[in-house]
This record gives sequence, structure tokens and C-alpha cells, in this order.
Amino acid sequence: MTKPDKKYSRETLLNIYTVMKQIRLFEETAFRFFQENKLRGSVHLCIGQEAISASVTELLDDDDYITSTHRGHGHGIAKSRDLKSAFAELMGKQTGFCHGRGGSMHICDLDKGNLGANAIVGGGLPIAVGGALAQKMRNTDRVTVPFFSDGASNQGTFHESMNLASVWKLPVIFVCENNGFGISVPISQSTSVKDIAVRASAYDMPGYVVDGNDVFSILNAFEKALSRARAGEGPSLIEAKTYRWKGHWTGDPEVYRTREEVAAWMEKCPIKRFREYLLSNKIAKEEELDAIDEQAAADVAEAAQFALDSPEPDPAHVMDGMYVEGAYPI
Amino acid sequence: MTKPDKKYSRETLLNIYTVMKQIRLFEETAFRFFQENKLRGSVHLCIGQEAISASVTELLDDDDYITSTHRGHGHGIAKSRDLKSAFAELMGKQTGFCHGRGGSMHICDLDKGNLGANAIVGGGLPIAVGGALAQKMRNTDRVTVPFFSDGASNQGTFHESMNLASVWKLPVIFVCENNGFGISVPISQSTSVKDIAVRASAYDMPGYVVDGNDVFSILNAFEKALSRARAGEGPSLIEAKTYRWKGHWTGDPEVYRTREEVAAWMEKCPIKRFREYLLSNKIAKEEELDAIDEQAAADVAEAAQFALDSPEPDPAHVMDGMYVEGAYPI
Amino acid sequence: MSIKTYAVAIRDVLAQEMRRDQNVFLMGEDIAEQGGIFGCTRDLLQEFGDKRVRNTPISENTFVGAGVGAASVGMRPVVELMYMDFLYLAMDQILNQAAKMRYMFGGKVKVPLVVRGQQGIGRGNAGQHSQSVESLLMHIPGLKVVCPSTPADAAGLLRTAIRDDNPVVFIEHKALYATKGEVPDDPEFSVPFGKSNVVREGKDVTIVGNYLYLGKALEAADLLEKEGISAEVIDPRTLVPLDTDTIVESVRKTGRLVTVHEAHRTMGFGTEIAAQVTEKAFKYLDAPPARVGAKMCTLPFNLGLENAVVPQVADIVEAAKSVLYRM
Amino acid sequence: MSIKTYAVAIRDVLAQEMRRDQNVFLMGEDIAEQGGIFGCTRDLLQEFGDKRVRNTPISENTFVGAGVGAASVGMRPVVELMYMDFLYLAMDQILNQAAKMRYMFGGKVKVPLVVRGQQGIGRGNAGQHSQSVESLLMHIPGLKVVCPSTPADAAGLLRTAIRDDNPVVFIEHKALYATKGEVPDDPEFSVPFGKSNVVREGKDVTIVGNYLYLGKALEAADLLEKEGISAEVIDPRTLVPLDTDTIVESVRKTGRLVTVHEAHRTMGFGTEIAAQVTEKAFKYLDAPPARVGAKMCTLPFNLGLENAVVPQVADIVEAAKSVLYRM
Ligand SMILES: Cc1ncc(C[n+]2csc(CCOP(=O)(O)OP(=O)(O)O)c2C)c(N)n1
Ligand SMILES: Cc1ncc(C[n+]2csc(CCOP(=O)(O)OP(=O)(O)O)c2C)c(N)n1
Ligand SMILES: [Mg+2]
Ligand SMILES: [Mg+2]
Repeated sequence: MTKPDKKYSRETLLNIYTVMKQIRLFEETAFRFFQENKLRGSVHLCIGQEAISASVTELLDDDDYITSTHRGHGHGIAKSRDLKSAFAELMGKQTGFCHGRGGSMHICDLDKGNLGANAIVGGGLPIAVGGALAQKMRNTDRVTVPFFSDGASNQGTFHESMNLASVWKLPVIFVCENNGFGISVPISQSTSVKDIAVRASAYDMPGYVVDGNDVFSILNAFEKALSRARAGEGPSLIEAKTYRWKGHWTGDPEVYRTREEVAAWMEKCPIKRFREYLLSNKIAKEEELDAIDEQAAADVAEAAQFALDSPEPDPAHVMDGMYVEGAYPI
Repeated sequence: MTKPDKKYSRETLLNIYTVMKQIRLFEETAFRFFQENKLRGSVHLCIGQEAISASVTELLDDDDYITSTHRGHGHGIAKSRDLKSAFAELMGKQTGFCHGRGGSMHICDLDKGNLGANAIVGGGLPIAVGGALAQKMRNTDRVTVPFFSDGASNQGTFHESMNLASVWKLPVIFVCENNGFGISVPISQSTSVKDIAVRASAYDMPGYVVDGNDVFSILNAFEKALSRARAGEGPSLIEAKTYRWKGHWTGDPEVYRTREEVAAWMEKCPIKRFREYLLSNKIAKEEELDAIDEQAAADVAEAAQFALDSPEPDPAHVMDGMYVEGAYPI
Repeated sequence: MSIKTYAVAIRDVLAQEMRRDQNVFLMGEDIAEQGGIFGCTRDLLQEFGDKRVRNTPISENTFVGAGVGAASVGMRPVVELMYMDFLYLAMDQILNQAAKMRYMFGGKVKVPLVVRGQQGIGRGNAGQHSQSVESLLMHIPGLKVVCPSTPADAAGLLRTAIRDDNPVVFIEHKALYATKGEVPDDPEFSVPFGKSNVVREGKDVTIVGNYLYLGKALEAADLLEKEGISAEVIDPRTLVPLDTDTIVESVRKTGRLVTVHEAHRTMGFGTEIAAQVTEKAFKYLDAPPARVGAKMCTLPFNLGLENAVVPQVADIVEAAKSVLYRM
Repeated sequence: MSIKTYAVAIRDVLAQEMRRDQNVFLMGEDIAEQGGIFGCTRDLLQEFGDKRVRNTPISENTFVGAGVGAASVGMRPVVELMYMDFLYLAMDQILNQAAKMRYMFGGKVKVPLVVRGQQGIGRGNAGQHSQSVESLLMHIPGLKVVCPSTPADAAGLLRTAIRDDNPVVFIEHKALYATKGEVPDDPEFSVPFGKSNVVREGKDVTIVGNYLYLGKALEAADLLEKEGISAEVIDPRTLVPLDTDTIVESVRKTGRLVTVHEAHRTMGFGTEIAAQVTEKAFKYLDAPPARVGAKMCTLPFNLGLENAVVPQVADIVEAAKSVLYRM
């Protein structure tokens, strides 16, 4: 584990631990539900990548914004700290974040600063630029964090958004969760550079490569980007190298990688590493962490049960939410 | 003037001189025709930028490709060496490159490797990538040169095309004619880096900043890029710093720059500089160059007259060219 | 009332709304010093400064998307597309994001974004700078689509657009910018969405047209009058929402419908109007609705060719006579 | 004849055409090792190698544009869009470039490009992964638009598409990939563009539908039969070119038309068909054509909601009865 550049309170660290654990268990439960045919649609799990969402959002407030992706459960849970609305949305229930209209790929929570997951790869980046523009025009010191992955870094919107954020000195912290693949395509086949962070230089902004499975490696870079953004000095790009343990989506045959590769990355489990750090640095005792684990399991189970018990949206009101006036204005 | 890295034949150098002069006179005549209401539409002149088209195309063959832009007369003339079809197209005549269907912004000549000008800023870059892909798949050593300007370097297609060309090691030589503006917007307002060439590093390809008003500065870099491309080693980016003397289009009020700035750049006239080089290095005599100038003037006048005398396309055949079958296939 | 051009009418509403509401701001290519290629933002930089009148890089998908993002957190961006043809570069942010965001998010967000710009023929700009895009936008729910044909409508509808809490695509016509007309001075003057305008009353045939084709429909009506045919001319003004009721009412009286537009005929908005009128007024129709629109041909550069692609007044007259079986 | 799924029918034609013509090659996301998310390029990497089966970065506008460029110099690229919803990212290269290139260049270039991919509901993918785009594409001249509803049509029309010298958008439906049907083994088997298919003959009402709604129209026809109503069911197969003659001929016999599709109702392709039939067979029509299509609502994730947005068999039956005034 990297050394933290600054001292964090025990509460902060345990929050990060808790959120990582919640995300992990949430995703495992979602996976099980999918296998049991309780969930429909494409479900993209972020198991193995939890440290990034949990660490970054712990440094943000509700009026800092994020945008998220098709692989957005972790971002959404971490930003909102609301397992129930997330699980209910996965199940398309009326009690979900989007009243069942969005599902797994569209988790959002404007009240808590999640401007939304996005099923269009790279689609959230311009929206994040707009969120940051609003923050800047309102003279706040708030920031916007678009999450995206390596595949998205080859979309035109990445380039345009990086450039625009830089030209306008917007408080955007671009967080690229480089998990090595876009579905089955390894970055070597899609991306002309090994480190996506080098692309920052094309926009005159700082770029950082960090270990995405190491909470402090992430926090150290993020703090720098955050100070820069809050001070009005402009955007930064952070590339967090990580890996997804599960297939691209819940039905992925995973023809593009070996079990050994997956196993090697599982060794670098961000939760396990952080747990060991907390123990060896005597920030928490084994029992305390066990208690957190149990509570997280209970919370996730409760969220899943809440989702199961929740009502379906009423088809009679299917048009609700289309226009501000309600239905189609014809 | 930069020293040439290699010795060019007198013929090559005089060709470049001739083409620059032809473009200059062509554009001046087009400007006059526009003022005299003989031309309709948006006419984007490249006066001041002639060295780039003329130098680059002199090193290419007919089966090397270019793509061009809204400011495409120079590229088109240089690649095809056909003033008549170009002028006729500007006037929308049946004898034009596009039988009057395209006009100033769509000059093309597939037979001579001009895959077309494009009225969509950045629109030609993916098409160039496709041309180069075809060359590579056919195992030729031919190359494709997309011309574009600074404004286009902020389009998503720039990023995507640079990346794709690099990943696939395609024989593309990206030539950015940085003339300092996109219409009224100076690069400082639109572009996060001073030198667009630095963006090459985001795609693991060589980038060169050259003096776009200096034939040898252009040729030196282009030769390197050309060897690399012909050898199958992949793309390069060349940024040629230059300036357009006329407004963005023929009716531009030019609120965004001073006369002094324009005058300073006119001092750096690429034709004048090259002429002086040819004289002082005794490559050509004054009279010889005067003779070339006169011939160029005669050729342009002839082309303009040809255009004037040419028939309008027949509205009865307006649909010709829509589909390969002819008209709309309903 | 003042006499204003269509361009100035737009500019003045932008200025009034920016004065009224700090959240309204502008983004687009060359809108600052240059005041917009067509002058629709002239002098606004001077009054409102470069924070609220923002020149953008040539990155359509992203600056429209930045509008979506800013709108989703309560700003009211008005984003200029220099030519509506460039909508195709921003289609993802318009159709996949702006139009769908509110619904996908369970009605929990408002996206008060206006995307405005001009379209159409009139300057010899050829295929990639002369298209009409309004019809395409009608098919994807979530947007409103506005087509002003006069300076007053440009002003009144733009005010409604800026104050609307939904994303609105506001489509001007380049060849109308210099046209003049009376515009109310009242800074609250607005024209509601979803009210077709009966511009000329008549009893024999209903002609629906907008933009240049409102004028041409009126010209056609004059010519028809000389032949004893009385044409009612209606401008739909907004395509989403579309007020077909007014058109249906007219057709109940005339029994005949002609739609005309510069947009391509196939799947042009006249097709939707014809279909709706047929559904709602079938038994009143004495002839099938006639659709007049541009040929299914890319807009050519050459003027003679261009005129051969878009409808002419004579085509409208002919269509009107054909539905009256007077050929 | 072999029994094949729709997905395998597509894959086999790709393979056959690649064997026949060296210029045919494939580009798209995850089409190589993965064989395409829906398996339409399975094993083609093994047979044709990575020069002709090319995984792309996630850069839709550029890899479609690369297809345009390669096609313009004589290659015959077949580009896969994983979901047709991503067309909106490539709209510039499709509508401004591919569709217009030949015309703008005076007929001097051919662009034998196929853009193929799937659309529609069926996998709970919500608003940005469930849209129908065929109707939008009909408005912009220069493309051909193909909508296969069966494995045989998928095979026969894809062969025609690959051999066509114009840009073709070939739109598959995700929920049809697993459906099976007979497909001729002849590697020259093709289905011509512009021939609507009368799938079931009838005399009382003409129902036009495609994709899932061909099946649902046939179901509706069965139900109608029980009530003594004989429905003719027609699949247009290609929307550009559109064979309305076959439909008009049918309506001359039945006097009634119902169009049905998953695409949104407003400005869905049924609108164009209804308008053309009204123009061409007005005096044969005993009732106005009825258009059945998805509500003007973004496709929701929840299944119950989704079903409330798209038409059901009962809606087709009801529409048929309504044009027969049997309600
Ligand atoms: C514009 C667009 N293109 C393609 C897809 C299909 N798709 C969904 S996820 C994905 C891979 C994304 O890769 P990456 O950005 O690395 O995200 P990760 O899945 O690794 O989190 C693709 C191609 C999409 N959803 N949107
Ligand atoms: C996609 C697109 N956006 C905007 C325009 C309008 N436009 C035409 S030229 C131009 C400026 C282009 O700047 P640059 O790329 O630097 O080319 P230059 O005019 O300097 O040659 C703009 C914005 C366009 N034609 N296409
Ligand atoms: Mg990835
Ligand atoms: Mg420029």
C-alpha cells in the first residue's frame, strides 16, 4: 500500500472501507439475482474496482457532482450511500432511483450530486463538463468527477471534454478506471498509448497514473486534483489501473482472458489490501472490521429485500416523467 | 528559409513554385469573381497558406490520397493540377469536378487521389483513415494526407482518427494547417495547447511543428513522415504554422484581428520567400520565374474563362449522381 | 411594436431573457466577438461578458452536452449550432441524452436546454449546409421542436422556448434572417407552443407550410385566388407539440389539404400532418392530402439545380388544383 | 435449404461474401475474438484473420467514417454498430458523408458501404439501447435502408446489401437473432431490394408490419380470422427503396390499411406508408389508414412499462377492427 500524503481521520478510512464492502456485496447479490432470473437487462458489475468509487466520493460533498457509466452501481452507491434505491432500480421497481424507468445503466441521484449513469460509452463526459461549468458560473468551489473507463478514452467526447474543460479552466477531475478492457477488446487493440494519463499533456493539464486497487494511491492523486479544481486552476486526469473480476456483463463468455490473469488480479483485492492496512496500522481491530462486514451484509440484504418487496411501476402511468408537463405534449 | 535536408531537383522546386503561384492567382481571381457577384456560396480562400498544399502534394503520386476541407481550393488544385475543373466547380458548372453539385466546399478528384473537400470541420479525417486502411490492406506503400486546420483539432474525429491510425499503424500523415483561427475564434480560446503537434504524443506518434510559410521546413518534416508511412511504420502529425490573409470567407468583417497582424504575416509571404531562395541559390533566374508567373496568370485566366463559358448543369438531370442507379430508387 | 428583422428579433429576446434570469447563458461557435455568423448574438458579449456569452471550440457533441449537463443542474443554456446540419455531430447528446434524461431518471430532473441555429437553402452552401432537420427530430420523444416563420413568431416562440423546462430545438431559417416584421416590445410577449397559426383564411383548400414556404404558400394563394380558388394558409409553428386540431378544423371546412415544406418530401413533417388529418377528418376529405416537399436529392450547389430540388410556388398551385381536381 | 437462426444466416452470408470478394471486410466493436456480442461474426476471425475482421476502438463516428473512406476507393466494408442507438454518434459520417458523397462529387464516386447492427426491445436494455432508427434514415436521401424480419430475408437482403454500390444501412433486430427458419444454401441466393413481401393473403384488411411486428401481425390475423376477418399481411423488407405498389395493390382489394411497428408512432415509417397509400388508393379506402406504433415515450427498463409503450397484438386487432368499423 502507498503511504498517504496526509492524515485521514479514522472515520474517513472506515467509511471508505464500509462503502467498498457494501459495493462488493451489492454486486455479488446482484450477480446472484441475475443468475436466479430475478433481474433483467445488462448488468455490469464493478467487483475489483471498488476502491476508486469509495475513495473519490469520500472526499466529495453532496453538491460536488459525478457522472457515471454503464458500470455504475459502485459510483452510484458511493455517491448516494443509498443501497435501497439502487437495488430497487436494478429490479425496475417504483421505489428505485428512477422509478424503474432507467434500470442498472441509468442510476442517478440529482439530490446527492450523481448526474447519472450513462449507457453511451463516453456520453457522460460532456454532461460532466456542463455540471462543472454551472459550478464555475455560480462561483462555488465545487467540483465534478466524471468516471469512465479505458474504452471511453477513445471516444471523441473524451477529447472534446478534456479540451473544453481545460480551455475554460473548469473544476473537472477526469477519473479513468482503466480495467484493461472494453468488453473483449484489450487496450492494446484499441488504445494507442499504454498509459491513458499521458493524454493529459495534450490538454495542458496534470495527469496521474495511480494504482486503482490502492486507496491511498488514489487519494494522494485525487487530493492534488481536488485542490487544483477547488482553487479554480482547472481540470486534471487521473488514470486508476484496476481490473474487473467478473465478465463485462453478467452473461460474458470471457473468451479474451485467462483464469490465471483474473486470479492474479484477485490477489490484489483492494478491500483485502485496505483491511490489512487498517489492521497493521492499528486503525481498527479485527472485530471492528468484522462488525462492519456484517453490517454491510445486513444492509445489502435489506436493500435486496426492499427491492423484492417494492411495487412495480404502474403501466397506466408509463408516460410519467417524459415531459415536465407529464405525457407527450400533443 | 530552412535548409533542405535533401537535395531536390530543379524541376521539383519549380513545380512547387508554380503551384503556389497558381493557387494564389486562382484565389485572387475567385475573390474578384465573388465581389463581382459571379460566384455564389461561401468561398474560403487560402491565400498565405499555399506553401503547404504545394509542397506536400509535390511529394505525392496520384495514387496517394488526400482529404481536404472547406478551405480546399489549394489542396484540390495542388493534388489534381487542374485549374479548369476547379474553377468551373466554384461556378457550379457542368464541367466542374462535381458537375456543379458540390461547389467550392466539395472539390474532389478521385482519379488524382483527392478523396474530397468537406464542409464538415473534421469530417475528412475518418475518411482519410479509411483511405489509408484500404492502402494498407492492399499492401501498397501509398499514403493518405488529411489536411485540416487548428479548429478541427478540437473535434472528436481528430482524436478518434489519430488513435485509430496509430493503433492500426496506418500510412496517414495528418497535416494541420494552423492558421491561428477558426473563423473568429483564436486558438487561445478554443485549444488547450499552444502547439497542436504536442497532441501527437497522446497517440504515440511523431509530431512536428513546422513553419508553414517555408517550403523546406514543411518538406523536411514531411519527408520523415512519408518514409515512416511508406515503410509501414505508421502515422505522423505535422503542424504547419501559417496564416490566412483574407477573411474566413469572402464576406468576413474580420472583427477579431488587426490590420497590423495581417500585415506582419504578409511580410512572411511563402511565395516571396521561396522566390528569393530560388534566386539567391541560383536555382532559377528572375526571368524564368517571371515567365512562370506569367504562365500561371494565363492559366488561371484561361481556367476562369473556361468556367465562365461552360454550361450550367441541366436541371432536368438534377437527380443524376444520387444513387449509382441514378435517381431515387423508389 | 417595432419593425425588426428576424435576426434582431431573436437577438433582442436573448438579451431580454438574459437580463431577466441570471441562469440564461449562451454557448456556441463565434457567438462572442463575432456576434454569431448571422448576427443573432451581436453585442451580447459587450452587455453580458464572456462568462455568459461563450465562444466554444468546434466540438458540437461536447458543447451541446455541456448544455445538457448545465441544464440538468438548473442553468438555462441556449446553445447555438451554426448550421443545423451540425446537429448530426451532436445527435447523441440531443437524442440519447437531452431527450431521454428526464424520463430515464424517473422524472427527477429537468433539462431546460435550448439548442438553436439555422437551416435551409438560400446561400448556395450545398449539401452539408442546406438541410432541413425538423422532421427527423419529431420521431424521438423528449424534445420540443420549434419552427418560426416570422420575426414576431421568432421572438415569441424563443421566449417560450427559453422558459420551457424541457429541451427545445429551435430552428431558424437562414434565408429569413433579413426579413422584417412587427414585433411587440413587451418583454413578456410570447407565443405559446402547440398553436398553429391561420395566416390566411379561405374555404376551398387548406395549405400548411412554414419558413420560406409560408411566404410561398401565400403567393400560391394569391395566384389561386385569381383562378377563383380560395386557399386557407396555416403555419404549424411548432412541430412538437403539433397542433393538428386547427388544421383538421380547416380541412373540415375546405375538404382539401396541401402540405408544403423545404424538407425532403419522404418522411417530411407534411407526411405526419397528412396522416393525422386523414385519420381525424377522413370523411371530410374530398381528395387525398397532397404533400409537396423537396425531391429526395441532396441539396446541390448550383442554383438552377437547387431550384429543381426544392418546391416552387407553381408546385403548390398545382398541388392545390390537383386536390380540387382542377388540372 | 438449411434451418438457421437469423444470427447464423447473417454470419454465413458475411463469410460467403468474404470468400467471394477480397474487398469485403469487417470492422466493429468486439467482432473478432468475441465474434460480436450477438454472435453475427463468430469464427470469422479464425477464417479470415485480423486484417479482414477488425476490432475497433469505441469510436463510432470514426470507424464508420473509415468505412466511408475505404468504400470510396473500392473496398466493400461491412461495419457493425453494436447497437443501432450508437448511430447517433456516427450520424455525421452516415448522413453528411456516406449519404451525400456520391452526389456532392457529381456522381464520380461509389460508396459500397454496409453499416449493420441491431436495434429494438427484447433484452431490458432501456432507453439508450432499445430504439428503432429505421424511420429517421428514410428522410435523408442517399442511403438504402433494409429491415429483415426472417432468417431467409436476413441472408438474402444482406447479400444484396453487400453487392450494392450504394451505402446501405442494414438493421437487424436483437430479439430475432435466435429465431429459426429455412435459408437457401445457394451462395448466390439473394432477395432484391424494393419488393414488399405478401406473407399472408387476405381480403378484408391489409396489415403492414416488420421485425417482431410481422409475427405479431400474423398472430393478429389468426385472431381476426376467428372473428371472420381475413387479413393480408405484408412485410415491406426495405424502406429505401420502398415498394408501396404491392401495398397499394393489396389495399385496392381490401380497402383498409393498418401499419404496425415497434418504432414510435409519430413519424414512424407507417406514416409514410399511410400517406403514400392514401395518395395512390384514396378512392379504394373505406376507412383512413390506422397507424399502430410505440407511444411517444422513451423505452423504459421495467418490463411492464416497456410493454405499455410498444404495441401489443391486441392493439393490431383493435386497429384492424376499427378500420372495418367493427368496434
Ligand atoms: C457509444 C457506445 N459504444 C459502444 C457501446 C457498447 N459497450 C458497452 S460497454 C462497452 C465497453 C466499454 O469499455 P470501457 O469504457 O473500458 O468500460 P468498462 O466496461 O471497462 O467499464 C461497449 C463497447 C456503448 N454502450 N456505447
Ligand atoms: C462541424 C462543423 N462545425 C462548424 C462549422 C462551421 N465552420 C466552418 S469553417 C469553421 C472554422 C474552421 O476552423 P479551422 O478548422 O481552423 O479551419 P480554417 O477555417 O482556419 O481553415 C467553422 C466553425 C463547420 N463547417 N462544421
Ligand atoms: Mg474498460
Ligand atoms: Mg484555422
